[in-house]
Amino acid sequence: MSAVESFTVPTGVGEFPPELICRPLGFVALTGLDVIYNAVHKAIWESFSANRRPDRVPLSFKILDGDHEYPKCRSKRSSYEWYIPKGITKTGWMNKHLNLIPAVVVVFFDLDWDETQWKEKQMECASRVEVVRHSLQGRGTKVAVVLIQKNSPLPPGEDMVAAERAAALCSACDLSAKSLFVLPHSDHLFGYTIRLENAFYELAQGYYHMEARKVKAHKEFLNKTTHQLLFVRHAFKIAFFNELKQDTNTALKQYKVAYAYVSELRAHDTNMLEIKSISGFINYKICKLSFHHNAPLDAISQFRKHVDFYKNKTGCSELAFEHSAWMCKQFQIFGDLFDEAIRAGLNAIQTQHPGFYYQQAAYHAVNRKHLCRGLCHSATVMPDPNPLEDADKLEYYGQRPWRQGHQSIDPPDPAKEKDGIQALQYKELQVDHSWIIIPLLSSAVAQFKKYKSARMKRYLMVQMGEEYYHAKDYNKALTLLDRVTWDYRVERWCALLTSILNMSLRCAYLVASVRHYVTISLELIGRFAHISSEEKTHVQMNLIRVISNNPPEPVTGCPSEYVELAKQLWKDKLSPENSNIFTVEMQNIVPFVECKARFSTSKCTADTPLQLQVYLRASCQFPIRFSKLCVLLNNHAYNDYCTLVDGHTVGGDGEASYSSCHGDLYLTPGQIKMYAFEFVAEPVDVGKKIEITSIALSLGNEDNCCAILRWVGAGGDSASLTNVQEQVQMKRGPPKPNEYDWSNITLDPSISIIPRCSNLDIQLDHNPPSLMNEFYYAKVIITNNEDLEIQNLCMQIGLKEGQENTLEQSTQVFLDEATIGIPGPSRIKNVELTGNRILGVRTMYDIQVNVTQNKLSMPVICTCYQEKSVSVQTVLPYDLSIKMASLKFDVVEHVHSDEPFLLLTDIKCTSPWPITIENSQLLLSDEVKSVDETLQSQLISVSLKQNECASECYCLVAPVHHQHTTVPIGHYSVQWKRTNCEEEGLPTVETTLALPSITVETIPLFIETKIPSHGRVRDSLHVTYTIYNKTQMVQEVEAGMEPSEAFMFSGHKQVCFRILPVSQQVLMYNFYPLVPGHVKLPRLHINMPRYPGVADDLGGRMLPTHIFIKPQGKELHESASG
Amino acid sequence: DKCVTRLEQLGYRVGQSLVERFTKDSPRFKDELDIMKFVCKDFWTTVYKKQVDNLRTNHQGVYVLQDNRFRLLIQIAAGKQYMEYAPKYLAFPCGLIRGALSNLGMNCIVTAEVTQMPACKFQIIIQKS
Amino acid sequence: MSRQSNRTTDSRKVSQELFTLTYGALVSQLIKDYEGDDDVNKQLDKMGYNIGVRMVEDFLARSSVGRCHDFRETADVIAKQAFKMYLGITPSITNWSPAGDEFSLIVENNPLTDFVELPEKHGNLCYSNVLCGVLRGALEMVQMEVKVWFAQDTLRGDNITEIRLKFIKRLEDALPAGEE
Amino acid sequence: MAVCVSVIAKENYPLYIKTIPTENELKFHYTVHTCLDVVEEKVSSVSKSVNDLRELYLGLLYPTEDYKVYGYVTNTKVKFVIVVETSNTLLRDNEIRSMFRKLHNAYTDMLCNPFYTPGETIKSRSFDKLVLQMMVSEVQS
Repeated sequence: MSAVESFTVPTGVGEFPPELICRPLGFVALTGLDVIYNAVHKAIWESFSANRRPDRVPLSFKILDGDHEYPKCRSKRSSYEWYIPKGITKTGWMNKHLNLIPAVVVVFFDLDWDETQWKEKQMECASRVEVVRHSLQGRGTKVAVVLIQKNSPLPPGEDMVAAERAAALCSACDLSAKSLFVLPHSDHLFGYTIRLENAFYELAQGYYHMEARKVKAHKEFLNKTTHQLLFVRHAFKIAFFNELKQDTNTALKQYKVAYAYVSELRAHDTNMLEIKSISGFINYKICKLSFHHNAPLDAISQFRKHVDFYKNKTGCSELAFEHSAWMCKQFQIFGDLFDEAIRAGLNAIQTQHPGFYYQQAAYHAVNRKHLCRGLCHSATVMPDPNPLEDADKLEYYGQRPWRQGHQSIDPPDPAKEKDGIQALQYKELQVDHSWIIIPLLSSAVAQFKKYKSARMKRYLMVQMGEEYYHAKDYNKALTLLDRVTWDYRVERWCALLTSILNMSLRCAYLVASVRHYVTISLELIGRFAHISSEEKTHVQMNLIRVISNNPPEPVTGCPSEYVELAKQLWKDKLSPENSNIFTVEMQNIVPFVECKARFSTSKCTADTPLQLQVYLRASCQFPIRFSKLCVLLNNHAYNDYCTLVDGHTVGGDGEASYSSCHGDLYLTPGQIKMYAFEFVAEPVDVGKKIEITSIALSLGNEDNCCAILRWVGAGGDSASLTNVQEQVQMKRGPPKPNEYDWSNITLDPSISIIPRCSNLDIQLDHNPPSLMNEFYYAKVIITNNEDLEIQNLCMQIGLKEGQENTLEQSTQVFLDEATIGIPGPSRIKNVELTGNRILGVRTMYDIQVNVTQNKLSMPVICTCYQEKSVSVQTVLPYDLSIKMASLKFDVVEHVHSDEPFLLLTDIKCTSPWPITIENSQLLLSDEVKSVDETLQSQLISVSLKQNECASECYCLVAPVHHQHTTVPIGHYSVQWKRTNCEEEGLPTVETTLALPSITVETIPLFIETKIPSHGRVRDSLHVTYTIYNKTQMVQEVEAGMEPSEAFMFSGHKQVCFRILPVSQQVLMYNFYPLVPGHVKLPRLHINMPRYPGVADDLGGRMLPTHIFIKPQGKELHESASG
Repeated sequence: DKCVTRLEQLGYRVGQSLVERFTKDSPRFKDELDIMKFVCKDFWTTVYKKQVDNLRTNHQGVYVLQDNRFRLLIQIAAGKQYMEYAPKYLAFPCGLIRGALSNLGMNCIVTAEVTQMPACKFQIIIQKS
Repeated sequence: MSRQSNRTTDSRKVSQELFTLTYGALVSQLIKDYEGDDDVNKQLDKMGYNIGVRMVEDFLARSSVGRCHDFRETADVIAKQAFKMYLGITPSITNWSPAGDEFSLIVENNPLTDFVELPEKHGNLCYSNVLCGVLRGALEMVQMEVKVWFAQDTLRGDNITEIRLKFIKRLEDALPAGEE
Repeated sequence: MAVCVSVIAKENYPLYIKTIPTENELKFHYTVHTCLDVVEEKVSSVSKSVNDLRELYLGLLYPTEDYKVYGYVTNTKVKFVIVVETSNTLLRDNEIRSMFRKLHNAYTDMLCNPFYTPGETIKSRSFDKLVLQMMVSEVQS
C-alpha cells in the first residue's frame, strides 16, 4: 500500500462511496511480523485477522512494514484568517482515516527476558520504534511494542530480571509501561491476542478521541461568513472520528450538527450538487445511526425532512435528471437501511415499510428517464476535450470535474460549463434507465408482497411490465402483464384491465404472438373493456384478419422502428406452411362471446334421447362467424353427435339444422342463439352420469389459423365467477317468445342415465308358510308385457342379500326345469331353522327398441331389470314327544333289566297344512330289545290336520346289564309330506330324532304275583307269589305275611327258604276277604340276609297293594283294572 | 304467486335502501348476531313501530324472528279465517328483511309463517357463499 | 342500548321514507313490466283511481267536511285538508280558468319524489301520476267527474310541479264504484 | 379540494371514480385500487379487536409522496376513498370527516332513487354535482 493509492470517486450522481457505507472501525497497524517465512508470526497475524466475529473489539488490523511510510501530516495552520475552503469534504479524507492513518501502530519484536545479547536487541527494538515514530511525525498515533517470547512469563513481581529489563526497554524506546506488552507464543495464543487487542482498542479510542478534540479546537478560529463549508466539514469529521471511536451517540449528535450546517449553506446551481451529495451522505449517516439506536421513527422523520427540503432543489435545469437520480438514490439507500434494520429485528407495518421507498426511488428513476428524454437528445457527442476527464479523481465530493474547488456563484468559464453540461447529458444518454427502474420496482414488489398489499404489488408489477415494454423486452412485458390481469378482472376494475390489455396487445403485436394477440383481442372486444366502440370495431377487424391468416394492422402507439420488424414477424408467423392452432381458456378472460350449456333434464332413461342445448351470445361490434362448435363429454363416443360445423349458410333462425351436423354459427351482437344436440346413451353408460367436460368453439379454420375457444364444464365466464350481478340494460315488457334471458339460463353440465323401465311381470305362486325341512315349492311366472320380443332373459332366484347368514346357510335353492322363458318352478330346501326368509326373483334381459334421435329412428338395445321378492315364514311341521312307561302304563324314569317297559311316541301336527305320515320307524340300539319280534309302524299313511295327534306304543325290554347304567334307546324317524302335494311330486321328508337314554337297574330277585282281578266278600281268592332268584348264587329268603283286618288268609305266616340260582320258589295263599271295596291286601314281607332292606322295598314296588272286593250277592260281569 | 314474488322484489329493493339509511350513523357491526339484533330492534321499530318479540337462532345461520302483533296483519281480523291472504301481506316484509340483510352482506332466504293472526314468524336462513 | 341512542332518524320521517321508497319500487317495477311509459302512466292512474274510490270514505269520516257548494270549495278541501292529511303538504291553488271549472295545484316538495332522479329515457313518465288517479277516483265518489293531469313536473325539469284539474260534469245518481 | 373521490362496491369494484382533470386518470384508479389493501387490513383488524369505537371513518390510509389517501367504510361495506394533495395542509381530519359524511349521505340518497339498481355504476347527476363541489369548493376554504 502507498499513500498515493487513492480510491476512485464514484462517477454516478448521488452514489454513496464505500467508505461512507461501511461501518468505521478503528485502524491498527501491526509491524514487525513476517507472515511469509515466520510460522510464529503467521500464527499471531491469523489470531488477529481471522474470524473477527461481532464479539471481538471493532478494529481493523493491517500488516505494514516496520518502515512503512504513513501519509505526511500537513503542518497545521495556526489561523484560518486568509483560508478560503475549496470544498466541503475531501474525497480522500474518510478513506485516509479508515485505511491509511492508523490509530495505533504495534511493533512486534521477538525478545525474551533471558535474551543473551539483551543490549543489542534492546537497541534494535528502540530503533524500530524510532522509525515508526519518525514516519508518524505530527500525528497523535499511539505506538505499542509487543515482545514475542518463547517461554511463558512468571507471575508478575517474581521475575526480577523481567521487571528491570522491561523498565529499561521502555525508557530506551521512551515508551510508557502501559504500551509495552508481552506475547508468549504458547498454546494460549488466542487468549493473549484477545487481551492484546482489547488493549489496542483502548489506545485507539484514546487516539480518535484526541483527533476529534483537535478538530473541535479549530472551531473558534472560524467565522460564519467565509467558513460555512468548514463548519460542515469539521462537524462531519468530529462525527466520523466518534464513529471510529464507536461512540455512536456523539457521532449521531455531530452528524445532526453537520446536517444543520449543510442546510444553511447558500445553495446555487454551481454548488448544488456538492451540497446535495454531502447532505445525502450526512443524512445517510444519521438515518443509519438512528436505526442502529433502534429509533426508526427518528430515522424516518429525518429522511422525510431531508427529501422534503431538497425535493425542489433541482439545481442546474439542463441537468434536472441529475436531481431525479439523486432523489432516486436517496430513497433507494433509505430503503436499504430500513430493510437492514428489519433484518436486524425491527418490525415494519403495512403502511410503513421499505417497499414505499423503493417505489419512490423507482418513480424518481422514471422521472429521470423522462427528463433525460427531454434534455439530452441534443447532446449527441462527447465534447473534446472531455470535461469529465478526471471525474474520478475529484478532490472534493460532488464537485464538477471541470471546475474543482471553485466556490463562486457563477461558473468561471461559461464555455467550459456548457461543454461540461453537454458531456453530462451525453453520458446520461448512454444510461439505460429501465435497468435502474426495474430492479427497484422488483424489490418494492417483494416488500409489498411481504406486507400483504397484494394490489399494490400488482400495480408495481404492471409498472414493471410497462418498463420492460419501454426496454423493448416485449416478451417479458407480455408475460408479466399476463400474470396480473386476472386479479383486475375478478375485481372488475375494467379501466385498469383495459389499459393493461392495450399495453399487452401492443406487446403481442410486436412479438407477433398469435395466441396472445387473439386472446387479448377477444377480451378487448368484450363488455369489460372500456374502449370506444370504434376502437372495438378496429380490434375486431384485426382479429378477423389474423384469423383469416392476414397480418393485422399495427397497433397504434407502437414504436415505429419496431413495427417494421413486427410486420415481418407476422408475415412469417401467418405463412401458409405453418398453421397456428391454439386453445384459449375462456374462463380466464371476459371474452366478447359467452357460452352456456345445459342438459334438458337431470336424468333420463336409456331408451330416450338426451337433449343438450348450447347457448351462445356475442357482445362484439359487428356480426361474427365461428367455424365449429363441439361439446365434449366424459364419454368421447358422443362427441360426434355434439359437433356442429358452420355450413356458411347465410341467415339462420338460431336453431341449428339437425341431422346433418351443419349449422349456422353466425352470431349477431346482443342476440342469444341456441344450438340443440341430441343423442342416445350407450348401454355402458346406463347407471352412470354423462357430463359435459368442455365446450370448444372454433374461430377460423383448422388448416391455417384457428383459435379454439374453450370453456371448461358447461361454460359461464369469469365475470359471473366474480358473483357480481351483470349490468344489463333493463329489459322491458313481458318476455317475448323465442328470446332467451341470459341470466336465467342455468348451467346443467351433467345428466344421469337410468335403465329403461321394464315391462316384465313376475308372479311367485307358492303357499307359505314353509315347513321346516321340507322342500318348499314355489312357482315363478314371468309374463312379458313388452310389445317387443326380449332376448337373453336370465333369472336369479334366491334369498335376498343381507339376511342373517344362519338363514343363508340353511337354505338351498333348486330349480326344477331350468328352461327360462316359460314358467320355472323352483324349490327351496330349508333346514332346521324356522323364521322369516325373503326370497328374491331377479330378471334381466335385453330388448331392442327404436329411439328417434335427430328425427330418424334407430334401434337401441336396452337392458332392463325387474325383480320381485316375497317373504316366507317357516314353521315346524309337528312336534314329537316321547314317554316311557311301565307295563302298568305309569310313566317311569328308569326300567329294570329284563323287565319289559313301554315307549310311547306322540306326534302333534303343528303345520297349517295337513301332513301325511308315510311311515315311522324305530331304530333300536343293541342295549334294548323289542318284546315282540317284528317292529312295525302303527302310523303308516296316517294324515293329520293341525293340532291332531298320532301316537305309537312299543313294548321294549332292556336285557340284564351291569348295575345302574343309562343306555340309549335308539332313533325314531318319521317320513312325512304335505298331504295332497302329489302333483309336484315332491319327495317325502324324513325327519329322524334321537330317542332319550334310559336308566336300567338290575335287581337280585323278581317277584311275580298271580292274583285274580278281583274278589268277593267271603269268597276265598287264590294268590300265588313266585319269587325268582336272579343272582348267580343261592339266596336265602325270609318271607312273612303281615296280618290284615280286611282278610283272613291261609298259608305260611312266616317262612324261611333258599332259592337256587336262576330258579324260583312259589308261595301260595288263600285270602278270605271280609270287607268289600278297594281294600288293602295283606303285605308280604320279603327279606334277604344278603341284601338287607333291599328286597323288602323291591317287593313293595313289585307287589300289588290293593284289590277290589265286591260285596256279596248279585253277579256282575265287569272288569276292573288294578 | 307471481304477484307474491313481485311484492317480495319490491320489498327487497326497499329494504336495501332503508338499511343504508338506518345504518348511516351506527358504528360498524361486530358480527352476524349484532346485525340481527339491529334488524330486530332498530329496523323493526322504525318500520313497524315495535321491536321483534322474540329472536331465536341455532347458531348455524338460521334465525327465527317472532312478532306477536305484526303491524301489517293487525288490520286483518284475528284468528284463522283469512289465512289464505297472509302470503300476500307477508311477501313484502320478507323482501324487506332480505334486502336489508343482503345489503349488510348476508345473503339469505326469508320465509314467513302465520299460525294465528296477527302473530307471525319470519325464518331467516343465511346462505354461506 | 347503544344503537338505539345513536339512531337519529325519527320514526315519523322514516315511515314517510318507507312510503316514498315503496312507491318508487312500485313504479320501477311497473316500468319493468310495461313496454311504454304511457302504459305505466295509465297503470298508475288506475291504481290511484282504485285507491281514491276507497279513500274518500275514510277522508269524509276523518275530516268532517260537509257538502261542497262549488268547485272552488272542493279545490280548497282537496288542497288544505286531503293533501295535508295524506301527504302532509298543502299545495297552493292557482290558475283558475275564467269559467272557474279548471284550476291547478302547485305541489311543493312532493314526498313521492324524494330521492327520485328521472333518467332521460323516461322523459314522458308521469312519476306521481297515481295522485291524478286518486283525485279522479275520490271526486267521482262525490258525484264529480273531473280530468286530472300533470301540467308540469320538477322531475322533468320544469321548475314547478303543477297538477291540473278540470271539472267535466256532475254525476247524477252515484254510479257503482270502480270502473273495472 | 379532493383530487379524487371514489366509491367502491362491497365486492371491491369501482362504482364511481371522479378525478380532477389530469393527463393520466388511470394513476388515480391505481391509487384507489391499491389502497383497498389497507382498507381491508384495517376493517379486518377492527373486527378482530373488541371494545374500540367501531367508526366508519378509517382515517389516513397511507401517504404517498404527493397524495394523502383517506378511507371510509359504510356498514354495508361500501368504501369511499378520497385522495387529497399532500401539499394541501388546510385539510385536517375534521374537514375530511365532514367530506365523507356528505359523501355518505349523498350515496344513501342516490341509492334510494328507484331508477338506480344497486351495484351498478353511479351516474346520478346530483351525486356528481356534490362530488364536483367537493373537488373545487374547498379550494378556497
